[in-house]
Amino acid sequence: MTRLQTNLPGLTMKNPIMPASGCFGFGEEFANLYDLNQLGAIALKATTNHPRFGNETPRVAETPAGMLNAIGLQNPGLDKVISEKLSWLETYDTPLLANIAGTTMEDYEEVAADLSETNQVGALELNISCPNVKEGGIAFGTDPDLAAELTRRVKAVSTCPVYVKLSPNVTDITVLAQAVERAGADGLSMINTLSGMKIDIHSGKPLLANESGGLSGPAIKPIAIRMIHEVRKQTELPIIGMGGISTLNDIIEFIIAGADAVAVGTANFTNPFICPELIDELEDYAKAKGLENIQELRQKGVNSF
Amino acid sequence: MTRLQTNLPGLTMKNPIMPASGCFGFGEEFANLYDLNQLGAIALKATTNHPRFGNETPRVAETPAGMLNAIGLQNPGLDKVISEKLSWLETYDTPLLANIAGTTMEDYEEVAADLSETNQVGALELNISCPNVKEGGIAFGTDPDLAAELTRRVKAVSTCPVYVKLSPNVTDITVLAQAVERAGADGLSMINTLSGMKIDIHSGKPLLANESGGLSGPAIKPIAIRMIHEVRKQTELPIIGMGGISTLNDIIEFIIAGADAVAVGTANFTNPFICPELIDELEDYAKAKGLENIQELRQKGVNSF
Amino acid sequence: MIVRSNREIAENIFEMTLQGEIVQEITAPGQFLHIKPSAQPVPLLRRPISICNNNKQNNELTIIYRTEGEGTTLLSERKENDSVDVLGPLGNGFSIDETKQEETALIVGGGVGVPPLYSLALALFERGVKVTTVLGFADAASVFYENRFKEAGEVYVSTIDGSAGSKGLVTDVIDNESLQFDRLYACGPTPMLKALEENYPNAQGSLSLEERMGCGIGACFACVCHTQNDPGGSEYRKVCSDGPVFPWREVVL
Amino acid sequence: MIVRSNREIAENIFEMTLQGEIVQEITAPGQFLHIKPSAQPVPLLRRPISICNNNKQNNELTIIYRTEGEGTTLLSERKENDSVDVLGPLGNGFSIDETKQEETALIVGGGVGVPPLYSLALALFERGVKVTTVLGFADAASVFYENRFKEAGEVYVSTIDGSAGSKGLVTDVIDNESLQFDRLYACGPTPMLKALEENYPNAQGSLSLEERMGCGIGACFACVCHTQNDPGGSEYRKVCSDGPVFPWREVVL
Ligand SMILES: Cc1cc2nc3c(=O)[nH]c(=O)nc-3n(C[C@H](O)[C@H](O)[C@H](O)COP(=O)(O)OP(=O)(O)OC[C@H]3O[C@@H](n4cnc5c(N)ncnc54)[C@H](O)[C@@H]3O)c2cc1C
Ligand SMILES: Cc1cc2nc3c(=O)[nH]c(=O)nc-3n(C[C@H](O)[C@H](O)[C@H](O)COP(=O)(O)OP(=O)(O)OC[C@H]3O[C@@H](n4cnc5c(N)ncnc54)[C@H](O)[C@@H]3O)c2cc1C
Ligand SMILES: Cc1cc2nc3c(=O)[nH]c(=O)nc-3n(C[C@H](O)[C@H](O)[C@H](O)COP(=O)(O)O)c2cc1C
Ligand SMILES: Cc1cc2nc3c(=O)[nH]c(=O)nc-3n(C[C@H](O)[C@H](O)[C@H](O)COP(=O)(O)O)c2cc1C
Ligand code: FES
Ligand code: FES
Repeated sequence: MTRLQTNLPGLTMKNPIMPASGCFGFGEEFANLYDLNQLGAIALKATTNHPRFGNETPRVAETPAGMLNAIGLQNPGLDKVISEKLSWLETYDTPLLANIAGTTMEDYEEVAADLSETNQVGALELNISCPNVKEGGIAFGTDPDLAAELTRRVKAVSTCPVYVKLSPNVTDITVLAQAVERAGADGLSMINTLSGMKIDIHSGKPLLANESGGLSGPAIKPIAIRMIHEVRKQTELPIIGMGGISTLNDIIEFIIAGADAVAVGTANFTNPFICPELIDELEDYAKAKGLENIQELRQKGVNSF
Repeated sequence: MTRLQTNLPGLTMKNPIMPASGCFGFGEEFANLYDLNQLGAIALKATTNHPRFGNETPRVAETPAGMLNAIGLQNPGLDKVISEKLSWLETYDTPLLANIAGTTMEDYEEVAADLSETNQVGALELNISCPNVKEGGIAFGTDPDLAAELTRRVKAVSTCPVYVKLSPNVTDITVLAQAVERAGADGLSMINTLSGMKIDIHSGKPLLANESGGLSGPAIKPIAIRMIHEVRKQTELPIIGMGGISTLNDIIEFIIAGADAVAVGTANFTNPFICPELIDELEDYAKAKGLENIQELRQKGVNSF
Repeated sequence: MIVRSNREIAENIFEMTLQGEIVQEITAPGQFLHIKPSAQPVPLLRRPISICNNNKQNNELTIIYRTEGEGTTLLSERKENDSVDVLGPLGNGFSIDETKQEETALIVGGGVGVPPLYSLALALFERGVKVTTVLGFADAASVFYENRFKEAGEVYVSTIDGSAGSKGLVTDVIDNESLQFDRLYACGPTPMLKALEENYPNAQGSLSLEERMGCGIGACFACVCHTQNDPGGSEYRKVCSDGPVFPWREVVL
Repeated sequence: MIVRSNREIAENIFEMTLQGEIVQEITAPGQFLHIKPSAQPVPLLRRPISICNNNKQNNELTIIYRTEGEGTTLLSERKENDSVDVLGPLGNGFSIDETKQEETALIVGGGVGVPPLYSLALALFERGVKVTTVLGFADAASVFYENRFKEAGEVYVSTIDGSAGSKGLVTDVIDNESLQFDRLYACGPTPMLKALEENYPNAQGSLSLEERMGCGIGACFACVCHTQNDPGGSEYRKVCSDGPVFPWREVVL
C-alpha cells in the first residue's frame, strides 16, 4: 500500500490525489458520502480574512466539455474557518492544503499567519489567480514581481510550506513559476481556471452575473498539460497538477507531464465519488504494472512497464 | 437577401460567414463539395515567402471538445500561391482574406506587398499568433510593441486593408488590440488557437511531433467570447470572430459579444458543408426574426426581436 | 436508475418513470434528482429535476421535464430499459406536518414548477387536508396533470393565452375565484412566486426555488440566494442543500 | 448511412454493414470512410476506417474495425437501424489494372490493415490474377476473415504468439514458404510495411498508409508524408487525398 505514497513539503500523502480547492467546500458534504481519510490530501475552499458573500447568481454556466464559475470566493472568513471548519476536520488524519485569497498583501499575510499557527494545515496554497475578484486579485497572478513579493511576505509569516497556485491567463507561465520559486515558494499548484464568458443569446447579456468566469473541466486539460510540461523543464519544485482531470488516464498524463500530485476539481460535481474511485483505480493500476512507486511513471510512458 | 450583407474594410460580403484560415486550404477541396460563391469570404491558408513543409506528423490530436494542431504553416510559398492558388480562385467572386505568416518583419512585408499587388485579395490577415513556429513567430503576437511595428510596416507596403489576427496566449489581449489599432490595423481577427499539449501515455511522449500545438474547437469558445467582449469595449475596429463556432447559436453569441463577421475553423473537418449550412440557417433566422440586418443583434438579445 | 417509460405528455413536456433503490430514500415531496444527461463530457454538468411522485413498493419514481436545452433533450431520447446516472434524492422537500387536518392548503404551480407539487398534493390529501390547486401554463398544448391533481381536490387551470382554463395568470385565478387558504405552497417561475409573495405577504407555507447548480450537494456555492431580513447582506441559503423548498419570505426571490 | 449489422467477429474486432447511396461512388478497393462516432462534440473528429467490401446492388458496404479508443468503442455500440454520419468514399484505392491476368499477386495484411485488402483480393481474383494472401495477427483470438480470403486464393496466417497459423511475422511466412509474386499489395502496421520494403526493394505494387487526420479531404495538411527521392525534403503526399494507397517506395514510411 505504499505504491501511491507521495511526500510533498507539508503533505505526507497516502496517495497523490486530492480534491481541488473550491470544488469540495471544507469536506463536510463529501464526508456524508465517503470516508475522507481515503484522500491523499484535501485542498480547502479559499479562505479570506473576512467573511465574503461572493457574487450574485447565476454563478455557474456550462460550456463544451467545461464550465464557467464565478463564485466570488464565498467563504465564512478566517475566524469561522478556524473555529468551525478546521475543528470539524480535526477528526481526520488527511493532510490539509489551505487555499488562501485576498485583495491586499496584508490580507494574505493575516490569513496565512493565523492558519499556519493552528498547526492543523499541512501547507498553504496561495490563490493568486482567482479571476473572479475584481479588486485587483488578478494582478498578483499575472505580474511576476507582485507574485514574488506576495510569496516572500507570506513565507515570512507562515510556519508551514507555501504552494503558489498559478494562473493560466498569462503570456508565459514559466516566468511566474520562476519568480515565485526565487521568492521561496515550496511548491506550485497549476492550473487555476481560464478566464471565459458565455452569453445568453436570449437576453443578450453574459450568462453569469459577474459577466466573466473561470473555465474548468476537460476542455482545459490540454492547456494544463502544456503549462505543467513547460514549467517542469524550468524547476524541480513539486507541482500539484490540475485542470480537467476525470479519469485514470488523465492522472497518468499529468504525472508524465511533470506533476507530483494531482487535484480533481469539476469532476467532483459530475461524480461525487470520483476521488476515491480514482484512488482505487490508480492503486490497481500501479499494482498491475508492478510499480514500486507511482512517480516511476514520471517522464516515462506506460509501455516502459 | 441583403439581411446578411456585411461590409468590412476590403471585404464586401454577402454574409458574415467565412471559413477560417488553415481549415480550408485554398478552397479547392471544398469547391468539389459546394459553390464557394455562397461564402461571405474565404480566409486563405497562411502564405509564407518561401514554400514550407511544416512539422513532422502526427500533426493533429484530439482533446475533449477540441483538437490540437501543429501543421507548421505548410504552404507552397508566395510565388505558387499567386500563380496557382489565386489564379484558380479568380473564377469566384467571393472576397479573399489572405493570411500571411513569417519569421521576420521582412518576410511579412514581402508577402504582403506581393499579395496585395495582385489586386485579387480583398484584405490581408496577419498571422502574428501561430504558436507552432519556433523561430520567434510567437513573439510578434505577445509583445505589443513588436505587433505594432509589424502592423505599421505591413500597412506601409500594402495596398489593401490589413487585419491583425490576435493570439489568445497573452495576459491581456486588449493591450495587443489597442497596440495594433494605433499602428493602423483596419480590423482584428480573433482568436487564434490556444497553446496546448497532449501526452501519449503509452509512449510517455507528447503526441504531436512538434510537442505542443494549437487548441481549437468548441472547447475554446468561452475564451474567444470573453476576449472579443473585452476588446469590443476598447475599440470600434471591425472584429472577425472565431473559436469553436459550429452552430447558429454560436454565431449569434459571437455577434452579440462584438464580432462583425465570423470564421468557422475546426467545424469544417467535422462537417465539410458547415459553412453553407450555417449561412442558410442564419438567413432563415434573420428572416424569421424580421431583422433588416444581422448586425441588429449586436449587443442585444434575441428576445428583443 | 432504469428507465421504465418516457413519453411526451404535453408539448415538449415528458414524463419519465425510473426504477431504482434510491426511491427508498425519498423523505419528502419536493426533493430533486441530479441527473447526468450523457455519459460523455458534453453536456458536462448534471441537471436538477424534481421528483414528481414515487412508489416505494416497486422502487419507482416519476419525473416530468420540459425539453429546454441540450440536457433535457438528451433525456427525452432515453428509451425503456436504458439506464440513467442519477444522484439523489437531494435537498429538503415540503414539510407537511405544519398543516393540520381540516385546514385548507392552496397549491400553486406554474409550468415545470408543477411536478414537485403533485406528490405534495397527494400527501396533504392523505393527511386529511383540504387541497385546492391552481395550475398555470402558457397555453392549452402545455397543460399536463390537471386530472391527476383532481385526485387531491379542486383544480383550477389558467393559461396565458386563454386556450385552456381561464385566461391569465394563476394570481388572477386566486383573485377571481376568491380562493381562501391556511397554507400556501408554490413552485414556478420567479415572477409568479414574487406576485404571490406580494399578494399574500403574511402567508404561511413554503415555495420551491430554482437556481443554476454545480454540485447539487452544498459544496460549490453555485446556488446560493440571499435571505430576507438580512441588513448586512451576508446571510445566504443554498438552494440545493438548504432548499430547494423554503418557508415563505425566508429567502429573497 | 444506416447500420444493417454490427457484430464482434474476433476479440475487439467488429464487422459493421452499412447501407446508403454513397456505396455507388466507390471506385476502387482501399478507399475509406470518414466516420463521426458521435453526434456530440466529444469525440470531435471523424475516424478514418477502410471500406472492406461493398455490394452496389443493395447499396451495402462492410467495414471492420478494432475498438482502439473512444471513437471506435462508440461505433461498436451502434445497433441495427441506427444511423451513422459518414463522409466518403474518400481517397484513392488500389489500382488493379497494373496487374495482368495470370500474374501472381501477394497480398500481405496485418491486424486492422487486413480489411481493405479483402475487396482487393476479390477484384484481383475476378480479373484472373492468382492471389496469395498472408495475414498476420497478434494471436488466435484476433484472427478474422481467414476463410473469406480463401475465396480469392491460398491463405497463410501467422500470429506473433503462434496460437494460430505459424508463429512469427508475415515476413517469416513469405520466407519460409518461399512465396513468389509479381505484384505486392500490403496494409498494416508501419514496421510490417518497412520490413516488406527492405526485403523486397524492387517490388511492384502498392501499400496503404495510416496517418492521423483532420479533414480527410486534403484541406488541412494534417496527414502529409515525405516522398522518397526528395533531397530537398519539401515534397509531400497527403495520405487522405493522394493516398491512402501509394505505389511501393513512393513515400517515406
Ligand atoms: C431544484 C430544481 C428542480 C427542477 N425541477 C424541474 C422539473 O421538475 N422539471 C423541469 O422541466 N425542470 C426542472 N428544473 C429546471 C431544470 O433543471 C432545467 O430546465 C434544466 O437543467 C435545463 O437543462 P438543459 O440542458 O435542457 O438546458 P441548457 O440551457 O442547455 O442547460 C445549460 C445549463 O444551465 C442549467 N439550467 C438551465 N436552466 C435551468 C433552470 N431553470 N434551473 C437550474 N438550472 C438550469 C442546466 O442545468 C445546465 O447546467 C428544476 C431546477 C431546479 C434547480
Ligand atoms: C486511411 C485509414 C484507414 C483505416 N482503416 C481502418 C480499418 O479499416 N479498421 C480499423 O480498425 N482501423 C482503421 N484505421 C485506424 C483507425 O482510424 C483508428 O483506429 C481510429 O481512428 C481510432 O479511433 P479511436 O477513437 O478509437 O481511438 P483514439 O485513440 O481515441 O483516437 C484519438 C484520435 O486519434 C486518431 N487515431 C488514433 N489512432 C489512429 C490511427 N491508427 N490512424 C489514424 N488516426 C488515428 C483518431 O482518429 C482520433 O482522431 C484506419 C486509419 C486510416 C488513416
Ligand atoms: C466552482 C469552483 C470553485 C473554485 N474555487 C476555487 C478557490 O476557491 N480557490 C482556488 O484556488 N481555486 C478554485 N477553483 C479552481 C480549481 O481549484 C481548479 O484549479 C480548476 O477548477 C481546474 O481544475 P478542474 O478542471 O479539475 O476543475 C474553483 C473551481 C471551481 C469549478
Ligand atoms: C488545422 C488548423 C490549421 C490552422 N492554420 C492556421 C493558419 O495557417 N493561419 C492562421 O491564422 N490560423 C490558423 N488556424 C487557426 C484558425 O484559423 C482559427 O483561428 C482557430 O482554429 C479557432 O477557430 P475554430 O475553433 O473554429 O477552429 C488553424 C487552425 C487549425 C485547426
Ligand atoms: S449546487 Fe453546489 S452548493 Fe448548491
Ligand atoms: S486529413 Fe486534412 S489534408 Fe489529410
